[in-house]
Amino acid sequence: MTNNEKLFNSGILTKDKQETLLPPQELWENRKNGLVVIECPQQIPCNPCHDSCPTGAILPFENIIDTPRIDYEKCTGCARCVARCPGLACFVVDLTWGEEDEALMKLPHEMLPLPDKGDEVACLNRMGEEVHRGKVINVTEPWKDCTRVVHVSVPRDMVMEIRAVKVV
Amino acid sequence: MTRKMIKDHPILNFEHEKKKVVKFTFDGREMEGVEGEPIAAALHSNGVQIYRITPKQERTRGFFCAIGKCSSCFMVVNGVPNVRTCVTPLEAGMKVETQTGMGILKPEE
Amino acid sequence: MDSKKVDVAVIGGGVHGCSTAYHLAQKGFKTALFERDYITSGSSGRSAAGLRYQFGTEVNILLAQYNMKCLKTLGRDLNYPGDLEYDPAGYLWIAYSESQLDQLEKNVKLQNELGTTGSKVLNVKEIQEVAPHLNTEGMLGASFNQEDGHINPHTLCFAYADAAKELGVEIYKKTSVTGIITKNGCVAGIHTDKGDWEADAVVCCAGAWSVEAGRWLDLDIPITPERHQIMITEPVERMKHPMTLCLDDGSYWKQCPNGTFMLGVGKDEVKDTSFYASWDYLDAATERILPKMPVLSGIRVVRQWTGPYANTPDLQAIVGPTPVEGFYIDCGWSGHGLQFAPSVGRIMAEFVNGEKPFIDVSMFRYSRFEEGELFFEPACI
Amino acid sequence: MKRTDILVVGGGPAGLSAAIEAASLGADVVLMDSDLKLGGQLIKQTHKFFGSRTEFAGTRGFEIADILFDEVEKYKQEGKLEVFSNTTVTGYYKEDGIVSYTIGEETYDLMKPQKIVMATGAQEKRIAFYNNDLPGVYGAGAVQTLMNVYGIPPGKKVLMIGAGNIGLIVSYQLMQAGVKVAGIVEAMPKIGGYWVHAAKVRRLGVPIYLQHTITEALGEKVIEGATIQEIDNSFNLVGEPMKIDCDTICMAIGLTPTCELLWSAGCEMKFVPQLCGYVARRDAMMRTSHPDIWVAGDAAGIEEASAAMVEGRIAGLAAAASLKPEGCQMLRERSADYLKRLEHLRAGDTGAKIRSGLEQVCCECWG
Repeated sequence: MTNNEKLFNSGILTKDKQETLLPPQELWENRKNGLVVIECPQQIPCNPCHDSCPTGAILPFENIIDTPRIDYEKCTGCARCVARCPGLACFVVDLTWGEEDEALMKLPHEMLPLPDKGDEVACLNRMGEEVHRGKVINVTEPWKDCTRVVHVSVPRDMVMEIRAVKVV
Repeated sequence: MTRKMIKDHPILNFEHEKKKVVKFTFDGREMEGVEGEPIAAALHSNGVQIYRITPKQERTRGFFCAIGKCSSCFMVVNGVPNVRTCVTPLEAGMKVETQTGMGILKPEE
Repeated sequence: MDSKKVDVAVIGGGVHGCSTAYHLAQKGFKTALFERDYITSGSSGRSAAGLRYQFGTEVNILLAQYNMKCLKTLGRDLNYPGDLEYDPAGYLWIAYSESQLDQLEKNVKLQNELGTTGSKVLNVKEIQEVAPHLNTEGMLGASFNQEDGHINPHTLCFAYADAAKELGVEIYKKTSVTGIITKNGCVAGIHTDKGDWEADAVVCCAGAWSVEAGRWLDLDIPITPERHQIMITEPVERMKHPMTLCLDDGSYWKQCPNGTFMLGVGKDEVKDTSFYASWDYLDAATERILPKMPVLSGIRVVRQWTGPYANTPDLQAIVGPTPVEGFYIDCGWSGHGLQFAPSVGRIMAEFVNGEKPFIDVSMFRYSRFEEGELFFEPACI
Repeated sequence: MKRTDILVVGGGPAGLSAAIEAASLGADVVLMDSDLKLGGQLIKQTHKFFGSRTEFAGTRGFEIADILFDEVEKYKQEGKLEVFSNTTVTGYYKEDGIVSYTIGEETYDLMKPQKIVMATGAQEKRIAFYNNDLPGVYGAGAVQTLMNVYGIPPGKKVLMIGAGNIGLIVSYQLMQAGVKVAGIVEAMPKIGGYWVHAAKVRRLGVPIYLQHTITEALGEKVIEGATIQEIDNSFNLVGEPMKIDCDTICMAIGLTPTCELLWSAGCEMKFVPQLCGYVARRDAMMRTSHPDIWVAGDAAGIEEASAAMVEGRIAGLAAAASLKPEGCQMLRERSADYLKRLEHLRAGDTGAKIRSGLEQVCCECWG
């Protein structure tokens, strides 16, 4: 088993598996509010992301075990899927936000303590390592069901690295 | 001793303050617990982990399955041995004791 | 179908089958044992597993003396690594009527005469000493022997089976015997669902299921299966209490070495080999036992099971040869057979070997029913 | 003796669904559960469920339980459903179809139902390691009961054994309850649960030790740590033992169906490793070989709660339909949708194991 396989088998999305998940670069760079990145590589019986999508960007499932397919043209970066996905596998990345080297990430959050707007929080990679300190721009609760979406500023070159925040 | 409780939770609201707290004794020590919760849970919140000592090898045993199936949490409650404390509700004034061995049948009064 | 050859085929993996196979192998017979399910799956493993000196007829008392002597050290003698849980907690037969007490006195007298010195008659005060938890109200007296007791029926059976295997006995589990092959009116082998075996003799130790084997040879083995049930409680610390039996109402109860109490009552039961328990048994058992043993009133019953008795018209066994040459039977023990495995296993091997049995068991002969010479044993429940 | 049309044994997701479905068809239903609270494992689940909208996907387990409780309440009000909690069914007596039960420690009674749905759930498996009986070694269900039902922390730092869905989910729940998770130990070279559940705990810094096993729980009277060690593809220990600092060891090895009553009833049983133990043979409508007994949920084979709820619906429907003259047609009509949902839930790679297990115990019809 290669190192990458080992990591993937323990729940880490390795680099070699990330590329297919990326939105079209040009659209991504220009879409205000961002586009969704869904890290759901395994066929499981689940479709709430589609059900929760108000614009139809997450396409209907022919079979419930399909992995999600996205029409990025329709994605508005609303992050309703981020808050609904049972696997917390949806993330919105807004490359238009802030300065040239900045981006905004909308990440699901279900842990205490809850971050507040303006807080500086630790940004964690897929292994849970702190790789950055980012600023909380906003915290929303789209479905009023205790799953928060934390909007956090991150360096643009780390949007495919950061996947969670932790209040420090 | 203060009971160990989960106060804040991102999803659940236990409303501990709304629950009726009653007193009971464990091996003679007075403790508090929530009326109606399993005896085993009340003990755990008071930091008690050892519920019985096995008959042959004198091993310590505590909570395990929490659904009344495994026999690990047998204790003497109000003088009655082999009570499954994980599914027996706590009542005010209960006398809960560590069970050593298989429990002793007491003659009917 | 390919055929294999043995000297003797034993039908039934209960304690009598295993003991018989062991004794046959000791005599040099090439023996195979066939069990349709697993070892002890029939009545043996479901037995109350009482062991006692206290019987009321000469033959049973003599056999019991040999059984009890063997059982005391059997585990060691058979090199069995497990625990047979031999437990001499005593047997107490309690009487509430003059006639019962009278019978118990007669039994003890006969036992004493035949050399069973440990048996005695107790008055109520003496009963309280040996069984302090008993409510003696209404009791007239009892018979008692401290050396009577209990054994684990499973390990007992495994000990014989393992020892038999060690001596070369082939044990076929999950193998149903489906017929008996005869040649010129003599036994020549058996059919099973796994093939045929040639055999010069067949010993049937199939308990309540023996009737079917008899039918293959046109023998009418007069056994009526009768369901019996047992309840077992949670374990509690051992207390001083012997196995207690009441002939007046057919109840018995004892504490096993692991602390559990075993509760039994004889009641009107279905006449089949069903393994299913009945819902009214708890009431039947508690109604009769709790007044006599009030300390058990709060104890939890954790399990209930059934096992068929193999009842004969006189409730005594059928042991020995049959009109079909080479076909021997050891069955019909009517509920007290487990403890007879040491003596009767040996006797069956002696029969097959053409020897005179070391204890005369002719009163258990198959032909007694035809001859109208039924044989009654007063100390059975 | 008390009588009822349908007795449902077990008030978890399958049993609740069966009772509601049967009551909705007008049957008189009694629901018995051995726990103090109804809901089985559902009330302990704080994560959102998978599946589709019909199985309440995207809703948290305990909230799904609340939805089912509301329905139970409705049928209770209508007098169609009676609930006995803290009630253990202790026996099924085949010859008369009578059931014995105890309520708490005191009451023992008998009941004669016409039909029974066995939704008795499952119990935790254990594995052998030194000191596996010490207080502090808890089943995953017990850990969830303590922290998610009664709000009591099971410990300060937990080592999780098993990276199936339960091990992964409970690890996440522990962190939500403010308890540290020292790591997740998994014997296989791959997590057994959904990949997304693993990703959730990994990004919060929890290590998953694949191809490792626990070799010893440390401590004299209670847990004071653990040692784990790497194993090879044949499960032989390799490498050096590693000490893990923890005060609780949570066993999420897996579950095995609770099937004693099915055995007592003489239902045809089969050992099916893919369904995690002995299960009853059944037809597509969940009827066992005993014509009056249906089975549903984990008792019918270990699977997700979503499937358990659908199976419960089918069993409740079929049991109630069997009491009606026009039952056959009703069953056909109403079950089609349920069967389709089950098919969806069991599709794909993650459902392959279940599908191969079910092939071994399902027959079209008992005929």
